[in-house]
Amino acid sequence: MNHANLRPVSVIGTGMIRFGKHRDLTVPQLAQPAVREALREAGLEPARIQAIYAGTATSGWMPGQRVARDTGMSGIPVINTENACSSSATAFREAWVAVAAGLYDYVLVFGVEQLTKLGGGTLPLDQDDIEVANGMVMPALYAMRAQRYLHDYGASEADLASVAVKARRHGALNPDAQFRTETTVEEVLASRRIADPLTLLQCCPTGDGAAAVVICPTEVAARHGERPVRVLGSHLASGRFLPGFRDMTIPEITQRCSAELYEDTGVGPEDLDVLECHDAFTIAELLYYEALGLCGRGEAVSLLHSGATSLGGRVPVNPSGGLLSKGHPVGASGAAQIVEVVRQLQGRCGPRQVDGAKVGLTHVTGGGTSGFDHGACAIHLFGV
Amino acid sequence: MNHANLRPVSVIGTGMIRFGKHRDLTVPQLAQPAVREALREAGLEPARIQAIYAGTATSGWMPGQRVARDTGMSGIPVINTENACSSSATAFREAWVAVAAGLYDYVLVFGVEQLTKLGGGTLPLDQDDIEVANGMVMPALYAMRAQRYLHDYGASEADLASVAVKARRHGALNPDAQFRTETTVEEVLASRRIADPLTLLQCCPTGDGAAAVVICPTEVAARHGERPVRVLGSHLASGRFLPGFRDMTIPEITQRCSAELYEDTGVGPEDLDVLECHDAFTIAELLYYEALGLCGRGEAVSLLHSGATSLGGRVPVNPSGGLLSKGHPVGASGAAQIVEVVRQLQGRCGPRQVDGAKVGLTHVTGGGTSGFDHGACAIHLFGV
Amino acid sequence: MPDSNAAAVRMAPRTGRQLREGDVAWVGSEPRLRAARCLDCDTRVFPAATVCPSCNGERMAELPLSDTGTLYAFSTVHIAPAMWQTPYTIGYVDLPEGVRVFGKIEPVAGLAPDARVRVCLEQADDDAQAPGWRYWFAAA
Amino acid sequence: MPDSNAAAVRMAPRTGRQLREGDVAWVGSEPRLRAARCLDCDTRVFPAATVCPSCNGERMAELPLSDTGTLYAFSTVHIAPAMWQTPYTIGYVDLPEGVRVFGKIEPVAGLAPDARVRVCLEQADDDAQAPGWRYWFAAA
Ligand SMILES: [Zn+2]
Ligand SMILES: [Zn+2]
Repeated sequence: MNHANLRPVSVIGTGMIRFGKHRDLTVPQLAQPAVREALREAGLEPARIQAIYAGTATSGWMPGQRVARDTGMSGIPVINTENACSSSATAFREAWVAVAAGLYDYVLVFGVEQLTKLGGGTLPLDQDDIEVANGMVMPALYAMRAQRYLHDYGASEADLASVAVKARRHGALNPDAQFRTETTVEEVLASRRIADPLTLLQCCPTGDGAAAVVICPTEVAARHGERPVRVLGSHLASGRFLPGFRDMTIPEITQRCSAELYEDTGVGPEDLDVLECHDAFTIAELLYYEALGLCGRGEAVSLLHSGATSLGGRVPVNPSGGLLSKGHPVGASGAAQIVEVVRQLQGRCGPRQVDGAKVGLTHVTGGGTSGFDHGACAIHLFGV
Repeated sequence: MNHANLRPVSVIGTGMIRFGKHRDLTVPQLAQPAVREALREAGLEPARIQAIYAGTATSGWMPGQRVARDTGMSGIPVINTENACSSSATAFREAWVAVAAGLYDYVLVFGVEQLTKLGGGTLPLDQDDIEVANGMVMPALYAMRAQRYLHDYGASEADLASVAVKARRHGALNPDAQFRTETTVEEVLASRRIADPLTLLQCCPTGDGAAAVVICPTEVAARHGERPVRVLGSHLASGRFLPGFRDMTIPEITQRCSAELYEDTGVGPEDLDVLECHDAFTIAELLYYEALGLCGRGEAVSLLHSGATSLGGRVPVNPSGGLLSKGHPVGASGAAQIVEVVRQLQGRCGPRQVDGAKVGLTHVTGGGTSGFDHGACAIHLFGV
Repeated sequence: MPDSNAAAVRMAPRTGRQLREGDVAWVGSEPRLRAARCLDCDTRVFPAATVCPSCNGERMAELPLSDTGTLYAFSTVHIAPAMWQTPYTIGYVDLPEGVRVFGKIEPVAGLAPDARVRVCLEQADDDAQAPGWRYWFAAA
Repeated sequence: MPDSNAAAVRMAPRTGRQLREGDVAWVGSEPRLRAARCLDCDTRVFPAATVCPSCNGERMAELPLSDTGTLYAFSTVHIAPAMWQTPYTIGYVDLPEGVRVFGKIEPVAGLAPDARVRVCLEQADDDAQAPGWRYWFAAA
């Protein structure tokens, strides 16, 4: 990827609603408070926004326009993107390209999803896929990765549960989290079985939510808000077809996407002060520690137990509570990760603040397809 | 919009399948022949493609990845866009931005839709919209525009029907068209009533389809294929909220989007040799003649009857047969319009060729929302 | 015209979205459609919104709408989703307050663009939890 | 082991997508899962494809799969879409031809990663128009 002609871009406004079950709202009603908060933080009237990028997976026709309609931003280009769990991270990337290329100066990105409208249970998957047609569901895919990881590295179900305990400990400090109470390893293991060895409290909850950010060229960012956060890099990848006996405890797409981004930006995993990763299930966070380069193969459990990835540790992961505790309204999650990391770098996170955080990363992936690790992965780097 | 840093971009490959009812295929199976044809025309192995932009409205999770999976393009960034009828035109625009900005050199764009999977009838609309909740359907929206246009300008139902007759005359010459037989004014008016005054043959048919193009920087385009076609401009707009007693025979979004594009590029309606416009219903084509500046207010019927917009006339409109005859698989239509105009500018259209066409335009809009003309409009200009 | 009014009520088309109590304004003892007017930019919207769709302002005042207006355009629909009984007629009516309202029209005989039409309102209890109102248009 | 086989057949899990005739290869009189091998890059895929997902080549040869393999990982699912009766067990099995196949497992008692499993195949006529095959895994 050639960045020669691209302008530096910064985030100048963030907004989100508390994730949870909001059955009585419409999709635009979910998104509007987040959008209005992001505009307010950026100090911009709606009329200053020149384009909107909206990410969502299940919100029907033109969700971006339906939100714009009720927030005074009609007439401008609106691009709706879908990439499963990476939908709004993809929207952010497209917005970043447009601003970096000089097409627009002020762009709004938001993600929204209303999973309660789907009636609960596991997400509906593509029935043309042979694995789905034979009973695959997302929790089972992660459950098999977990089983194999435990088998290969001698980890225990209690180790898995410890990821959820950390997530809930962080989420308890986040007013925007769906779950705001702590839990214990015993409680996690005793919760309802979903797909062995994963129990209910090891799976991200079903919920609704929205998150938004406003970006602009770095050269004018200082005029807006108190502490703009620079976008250091943006990388998007799709899964690579891997025939044969691949190691399913290696998230190929995350490993490759992060390696390419580190190479592109010169920022390495050792430079990270804080990150939000795609902990849709407990095992996922452990696998992503390794794939993102925070530790070596088979070392994730030690890293977790060392406290390095907890608040107060060397590189806190998911200070927001992550998908496990903050919630995972699919299309909103990528934007919400960006909101969290930007606010961390701005030093605004109160009791869950990572002290002195200067460099942060957001990572979202997902979309199961037979023969692939995942359908999409988007990783963003931010710095102050 | 600032174009200072953007590289010129050209289309070097096109592909599409015949539109129609393909109930037995999956979405990837619909798209693959179009994608493979576009790659073949571009003379590129799949591994040369650096990113994919997929446009569709109703194809479920990550359609771009599902198509890429089976065509040897895994691993690269895939962006799925939705903008109702403008979905793949929006994908094309995003791809154009990325190539123009220098991120990628070879990018695939495709659109796909399988409307037969929805069970037929009018398209499902957003039930939160108060007009939809009170019985609005898309044909009725255009029917009311038609009624008012006939009332305001003294046109007749036979004038409307003449648009369909022209579309079917053109479509009869296009092997990729869903309808390939001619019709008459009498037959059009005698067909089943849909939403008065519109009859069945005045409404685009339900169908499935796919279309694809490959783009690259103009500086390397000459190495690929026989006659690359340059992208002269790309413009995307969303509807503007218009309270009060607006004139619904003026397609506000199309008028504004085309005016901005003409201003941006210095190309005017008098420069056009051929265009594909969004004739989802007969009245639409007449309204778009005026909105795109091919004639003045109230002059569309005269322009049609003069033969200027028929094959052999001054500025043939919808030589492919348009949505009325070629078909309108929503998300595929924008890309299919680009395929047609590119092939026209390459002089490859056989009996429906517009002689000596040098400049062409594609126009797609749609997405009904109360208080707005439409949700999105994308217009592209091409030249050789 | 109590008789023709009663007939119209009996023929009231079922609408998918009932108005809520808050969508109706009272002019004396008469119920009227309730729009909103932006105190900043004078935009008028129906149904009433709490945020102005033109200027994003939040100073919105109640605007009761007249009960007669002018038909802008209409269409009788023969093909529609299964939830609707076809044919039915829908149209846009321009009310003197500068607001165009969309709704069903019944009866439709003799109507043409620019005809005078009346706004009919009745209480609806389709949804026992949230009783509301139903409106439609008829020849004036 | 005709007895245990018969038991397994009776317990055959219903799968959402039956194999088609073309998904089964015959080794002598024995039906086997039919994969495909790319003659250009040696990629092997199940179900068989006509285009190679690795190199996009179209020279694909039939590759009958063995009827025993090694269990890579499995999970018993307790929450699933309504079309499935829970709990059920699914897993990945590695076959000697270098192909990993996903499917249901029954019975599941005593299984662990790296266990030897058997591929069971039976003719299915769930869909009278297109009779096909059903497969699942059982302990070897
Ligand atoms: Zn206002
Ligand atoms: Zn191959």
